[in-house]
Amino acid sequence: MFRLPVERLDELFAMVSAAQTLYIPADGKDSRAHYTKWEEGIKLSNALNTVRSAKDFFFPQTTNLCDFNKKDKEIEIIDNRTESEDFVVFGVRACDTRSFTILDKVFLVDPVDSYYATRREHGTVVTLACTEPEETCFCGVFGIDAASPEGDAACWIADGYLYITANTEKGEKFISLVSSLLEESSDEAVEAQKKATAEIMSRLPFNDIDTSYFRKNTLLEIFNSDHWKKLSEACIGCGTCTFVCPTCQCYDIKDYDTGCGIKRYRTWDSCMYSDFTKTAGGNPRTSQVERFRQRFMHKLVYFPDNNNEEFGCVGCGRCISRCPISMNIVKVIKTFGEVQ
Amino acid sequence: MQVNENKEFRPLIVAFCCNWCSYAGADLAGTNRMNYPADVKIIRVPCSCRVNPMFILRAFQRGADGVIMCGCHPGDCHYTSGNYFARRRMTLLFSMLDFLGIEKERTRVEWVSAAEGAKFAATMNEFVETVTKLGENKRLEDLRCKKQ
Amino acid sequence: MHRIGVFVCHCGTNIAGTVDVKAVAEALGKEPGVVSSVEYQYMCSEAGQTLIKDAIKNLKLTGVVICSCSPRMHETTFRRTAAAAGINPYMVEIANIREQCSWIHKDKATATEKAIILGRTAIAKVTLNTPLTSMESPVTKRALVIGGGIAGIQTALDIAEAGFEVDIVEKNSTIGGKMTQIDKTFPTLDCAACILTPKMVDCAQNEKINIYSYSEVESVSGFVGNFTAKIKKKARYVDAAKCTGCGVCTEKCPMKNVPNEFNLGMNNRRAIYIPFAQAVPKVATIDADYCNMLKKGKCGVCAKVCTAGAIDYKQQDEYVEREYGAIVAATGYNPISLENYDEFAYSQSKDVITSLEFERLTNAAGPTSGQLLRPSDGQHPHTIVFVQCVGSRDTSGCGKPYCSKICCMYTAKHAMLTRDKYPDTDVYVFYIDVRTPGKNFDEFYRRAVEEYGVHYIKGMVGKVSPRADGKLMVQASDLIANEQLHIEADLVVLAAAIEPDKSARSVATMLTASMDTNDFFTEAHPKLRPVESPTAGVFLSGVCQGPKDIPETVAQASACAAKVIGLLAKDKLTCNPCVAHSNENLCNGCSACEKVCPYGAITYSDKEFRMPDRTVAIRRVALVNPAVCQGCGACTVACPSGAMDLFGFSNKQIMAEVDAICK
Amino acid sequence: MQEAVINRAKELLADGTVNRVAGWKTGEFSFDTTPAVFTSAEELDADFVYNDFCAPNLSKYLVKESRKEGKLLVFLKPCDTYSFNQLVKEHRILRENVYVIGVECTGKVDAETVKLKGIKGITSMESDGENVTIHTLYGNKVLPKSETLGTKCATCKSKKHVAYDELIGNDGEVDEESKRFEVVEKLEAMTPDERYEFWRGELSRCIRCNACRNVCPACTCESCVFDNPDSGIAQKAAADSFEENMFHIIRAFHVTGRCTDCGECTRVCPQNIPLHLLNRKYIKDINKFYGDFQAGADTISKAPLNDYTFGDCEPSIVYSRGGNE
Amino acid sequence: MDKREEILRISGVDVRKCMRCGKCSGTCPNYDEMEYHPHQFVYMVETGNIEPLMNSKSIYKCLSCFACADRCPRGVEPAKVVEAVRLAVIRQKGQNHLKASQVPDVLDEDIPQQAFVSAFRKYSK
Repeated sequence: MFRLPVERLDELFAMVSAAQTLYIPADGKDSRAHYTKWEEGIKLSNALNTVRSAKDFFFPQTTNLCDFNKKDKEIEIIDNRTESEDFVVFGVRACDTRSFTILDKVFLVDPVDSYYATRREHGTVVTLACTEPEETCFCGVFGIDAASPEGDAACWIADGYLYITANTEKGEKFISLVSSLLEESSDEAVEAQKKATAEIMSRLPFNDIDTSYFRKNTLLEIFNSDHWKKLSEACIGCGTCTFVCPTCQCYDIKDYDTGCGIKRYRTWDSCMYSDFTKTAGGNPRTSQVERFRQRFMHKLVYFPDNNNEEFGCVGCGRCISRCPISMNIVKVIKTFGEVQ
Repeated sequence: MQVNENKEFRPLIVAFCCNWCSYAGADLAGTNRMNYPADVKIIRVPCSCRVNPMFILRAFQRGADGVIMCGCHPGDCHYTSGNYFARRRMTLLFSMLDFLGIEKERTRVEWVSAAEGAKFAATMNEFVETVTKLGENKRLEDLRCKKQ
Repeated sequence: MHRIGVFVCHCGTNIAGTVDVKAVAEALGKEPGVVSSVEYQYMCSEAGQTLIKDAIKNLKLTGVVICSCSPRMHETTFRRTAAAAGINPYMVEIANIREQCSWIHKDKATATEKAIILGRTAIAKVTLNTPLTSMESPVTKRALVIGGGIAGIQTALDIAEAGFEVDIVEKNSTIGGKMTQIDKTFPTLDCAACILTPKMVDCAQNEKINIYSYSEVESVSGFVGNFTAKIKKKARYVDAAKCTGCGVCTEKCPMKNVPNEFNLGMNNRRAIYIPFAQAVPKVATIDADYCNMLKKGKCGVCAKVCTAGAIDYKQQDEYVEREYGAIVAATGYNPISLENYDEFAYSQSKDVITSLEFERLTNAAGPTSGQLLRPSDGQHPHTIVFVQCVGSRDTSGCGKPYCSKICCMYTAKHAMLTRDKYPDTDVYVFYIDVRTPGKNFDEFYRRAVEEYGVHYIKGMVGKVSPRADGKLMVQASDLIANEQLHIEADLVVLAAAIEPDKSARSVATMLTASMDTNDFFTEAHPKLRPVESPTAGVFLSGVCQGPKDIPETVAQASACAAKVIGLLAKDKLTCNPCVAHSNENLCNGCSACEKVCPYGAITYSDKEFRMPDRTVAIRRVALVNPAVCQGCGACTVACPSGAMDLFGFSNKQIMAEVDAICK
Repeated sequence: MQEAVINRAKELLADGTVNRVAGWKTGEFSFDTTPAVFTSAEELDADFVYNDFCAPNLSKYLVKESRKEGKLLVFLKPCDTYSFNQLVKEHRILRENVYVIGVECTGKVDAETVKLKGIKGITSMESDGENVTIHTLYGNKVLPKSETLGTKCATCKSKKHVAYDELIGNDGEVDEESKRFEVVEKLEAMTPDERYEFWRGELSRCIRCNACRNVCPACTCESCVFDNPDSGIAQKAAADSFEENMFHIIRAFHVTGRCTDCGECTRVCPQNIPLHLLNRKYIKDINKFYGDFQAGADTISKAPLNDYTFGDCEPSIVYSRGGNE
Repeated sequence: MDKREEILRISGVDVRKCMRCGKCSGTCPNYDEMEYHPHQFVYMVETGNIEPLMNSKSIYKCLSCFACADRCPRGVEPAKVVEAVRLAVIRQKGQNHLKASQVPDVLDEDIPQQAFVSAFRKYSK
């Protein structure tokens, strides 16, 4: 465990950004936290979490996959990928950190998504422990400890110091990059903070929601449940929940004719949209109930079925505070849980 | 946007002209051999009320530096009321562009009758000059559509 | 796959002088879809057209782009050429490289570059063109004329003359309109009745003309060539077929105190009446508001005296539905109400009258049998003041902002006739301007001044105060003498502004014909199509379109008839195929398109749809009638969902043109 | 209030006037309410709420609901009634299938506004109409209700119900003094460069989640042009700044003269973009250019873009405007 | 500012709307007392011939009854023009034509209420 006084955080950021691009959560003009490229004067936000999740760094909302150009009768394919530079994301919370593991299970299994893989390779994730969780947090339900985040390196801010420890090789590299600023330290303050945070976590309203229903009952039983209709009734079919979600990974591929060639894009898509998975033959999910069900079945049933019982949710709570009509995964889990 | 060899900026202007008055006015300008810059390219529409704000945005996206819409004088519309609707639509569209901080001088509506060849040429000369002064359209461009 | 042929015209040196036509043809030949690109001296010549036709046939072209003069010049020519070669005429696009390129640019390089871009734009458009077929609709060979005044009568007579059937719908019990109330006509001073009544009789006797008197149009549906109108024949409690018009009932009816509207309430008639001697049809009508039999069930005198047995107290409103190919609005006018003009004391004194009342006072069939007598005491007036522009040219909100056009002339007529018949009378006319544009009009006015000694005073009357002795004190300014005048008058005549008849508004709504802010019908084009309304198949006759005097009304009525005949003479109507069409799957049924359509071409219907979720839903969707739509495209922009599009100028086509220009 | 509302709903259900009730349902927290349809007295008793947290506008749901079997009872706040009227005018709601009860509204508390005051971990809130008591994981706090209102309520245009079959509570007045155009005026007073910077800053945050569009009662298209690959402007996520601008310009334009200024777009935006300012700009322009017009105030007037007068101002009015107009 | 502008601004009247019908002067109850009549006020202001109006007693002779304004078919409101000229004169002199306290002395008993009120309007700034 190393530490440096919080006042010297800017020095640390400056040193990192001299070598690599550094992103930290900083308050925007809208007084909310957004990941921002660090430069002189950018301050670390006090907010618990950013509006958008950290998945953007590895799986951005739009990716220009390739271009096509027509030359006479030939079609030329242009791979316009530039080799990703190394970058550091600082201040990622435990929940978002876990989301990378979930995304890895989608994009890094065969066939490997090379766009995602490159970004993962080049990115170092430096996490920051939570001290003041929000009422919407329920990461604990998925076995995440907000006070001891994973990531390449983990940080705690306690008693005026930033404590840091490496979890991986990349993390060690990061520490050695800034080692001149750090001093060795004991982990007493960190341990104390972990205890305090754990106490708050235990008081969180969603700390004890029970997800076991989704593992005990069969897929078809859940799929055919009457609850979906009632739950989805108010859903307006927007993509807010999916776009702020750190684990939603669906995308669409679109070609765009710029007038001087075709650009092929990968863009996030939302299973809540009426045109999601729309094909020439129509749309397999024709109503909002089905679309709504798909999202939660995916997170709570299909994903764990295929990935060693691991749920596709990290409990970050973004969808809870952002849903226009206040319908969310917790309500879904609770509704089904009540049946037991 | 077009840049010729000596890098002098030439704007790209899209002009929507209604078939009955302004397009005929543009023809008359030609018949009378009145000069205006080749930067202006005309699209014929049946009536100014056919011009969808979408078309104007599209032109800017694709690299136009100025868009002008010409129609019959109010009261003279071939379809009696088309230009009245167009007038309201364009007023509000331009107002919104201005509200978003996009140079308002890049858009224009001008009423040109079939007899006003001279007015058509003068309007185009003046509009090209205005847009040339403004320079390249930066605020409403789509970088992807830039010519390599 | 498209097979497009490009044809670049030299137009002698008109194009080739400034545009390198070879380079243009070569460049355009490389565009996607283009299989042939050639240039030629004169594309519009016989040889040029043959070149195009051969290429279409030999190369199996699907689309043709011609780079030449303006499409306004030769689009039709080249469309015909394409059709002759066996492809759809709407698969032709013209790039205007003469009027909009070679003639305005001097530098050859610039002009050539622009010509290529214009050609490329036309190619981009033609690849999205779809074959269009002109629709045809049949024409019902019968016309409906709404309003039976001189305008309606003249229009009907002219249409009937051409051999088509015409129905006149008149809301009053006789046709004839305002002209029946007028005494003499300017500038010839012939008697109105003498020239009008023969025409009324002609109408009645013409086999092709059918008069629905005492009737109103209830509703109209359909479109040009195919209208259906529902006509309400109001109950007149007299069987028109039996009534001989003998008039005995109108003399025996005991209800004597019904204000006679024909004489503007200046005398009374009975509850059963024939408005005037020459009425057409000459059929009695019972006024249900005054008839004791209808109100209280007591009386029945008219039934007793009627030898023809025509009285039918149980008669009901009757409805007739008929089909028409064309409809003429001839709804006419009325003088405005003068209640806003307190200063002229119209409602305070019986001796302040309107010009139309003055007509009745001088008419032999009027309440005074043609004697000019003061309504209050029946005395001969010695000083008469005429006030012009009462309510006309008034933007203060009390009156009408427009000039009523006829007042100057009829006032001169009144003044002249008064001086002629009663030389001992002093006649003053207060005017703002005297407007006499018309054949022999100014001469007529000058005669009133010079030969008849009418006092024309430039200035306006400010106030009329009735005095206890019956005199009217007229306070006015004489702007030329710059003094205020105080005239003791016996009679004051107000030239009230005229306004469209109140019924015109509902007629316009039924016909989806537009009106201006003054409720005059709007013409299709103010200069070039003055007797047509913007709604196809609806025509305008008389004052309903704007103030007019009798000669002008008759001229317009005949012009209107000519337009109607032109339409009815056709067996089928060919419609412009570049019309709007709605994609029902996208339509919200919000009515935005309908509100901006100047032709009423859009209707709505509830249709059953199979929804994506396999349910069946009933949705309100728009439907464009291609026979009525003129293709302006207003609806396409009003439609938020993009359901409305225009054939020939579709969203995609125009955007493709934008893209091609900006490429 | 809530009790009166529930009782009346039960009565109307019981006497068969309606067969279902649209209202709000309490959520996991006292301050998160979800629109819901209730079909029985039991359901109403269990879940129905009407309090200072019922912000969602229910009128858009009626587009679908009014086409279902039987009559539906809906509770509408004053601002919702404008949306309702507008939708009736556009034939989107079948008026005869809806029984409208107007409910009094004194402004709704917005959790986002409270959180912006630095209050974290809110577990519940209560409002007594004057003050809002906020319970958090880190202690309690009391704020005057006026400080907790969302944007839509802080600049409320009218507390008058413009459409209803009956009212519960008092009917208010149109607020002629409403300061709703203040921010628009502030922006208008800026230089074009400042305005450009401002809007880039705001619109660049847009994630195209379509929440604004999908919640908007004016956006009820069967298929939005942005979802229709045939429209030529369809897009899923903005690939560059042009597409960000384009979506919002076109959307604002499509709802011009139809937007009732209900403020839902800004309320639901997960990125807190003040989208309502675009719509208000149009409302302000329309009022100024074509005379005062309030969309949804009635069901017959022509929308300003579907109407004209001969003497309308020319588009050049935009060039002649100075900074402070 | 030139006098014409000043008068137009004070009165808020668009003198160009006048169509020279003379109804204002035909209406004026105090016509004979006035050197310049209502229609002349409008015309002279329009042509910029303002000095004679300012030096004329007519501006005080006007009864401010507003009959001309009410009757004007073009909504020109000549009374406002007269009043504006009067105000221009009073402002130029920097003093009221009469002090408000003097007004009762110059009035007789039979004067209509309206005239009494307009006297205050007329004679003071």
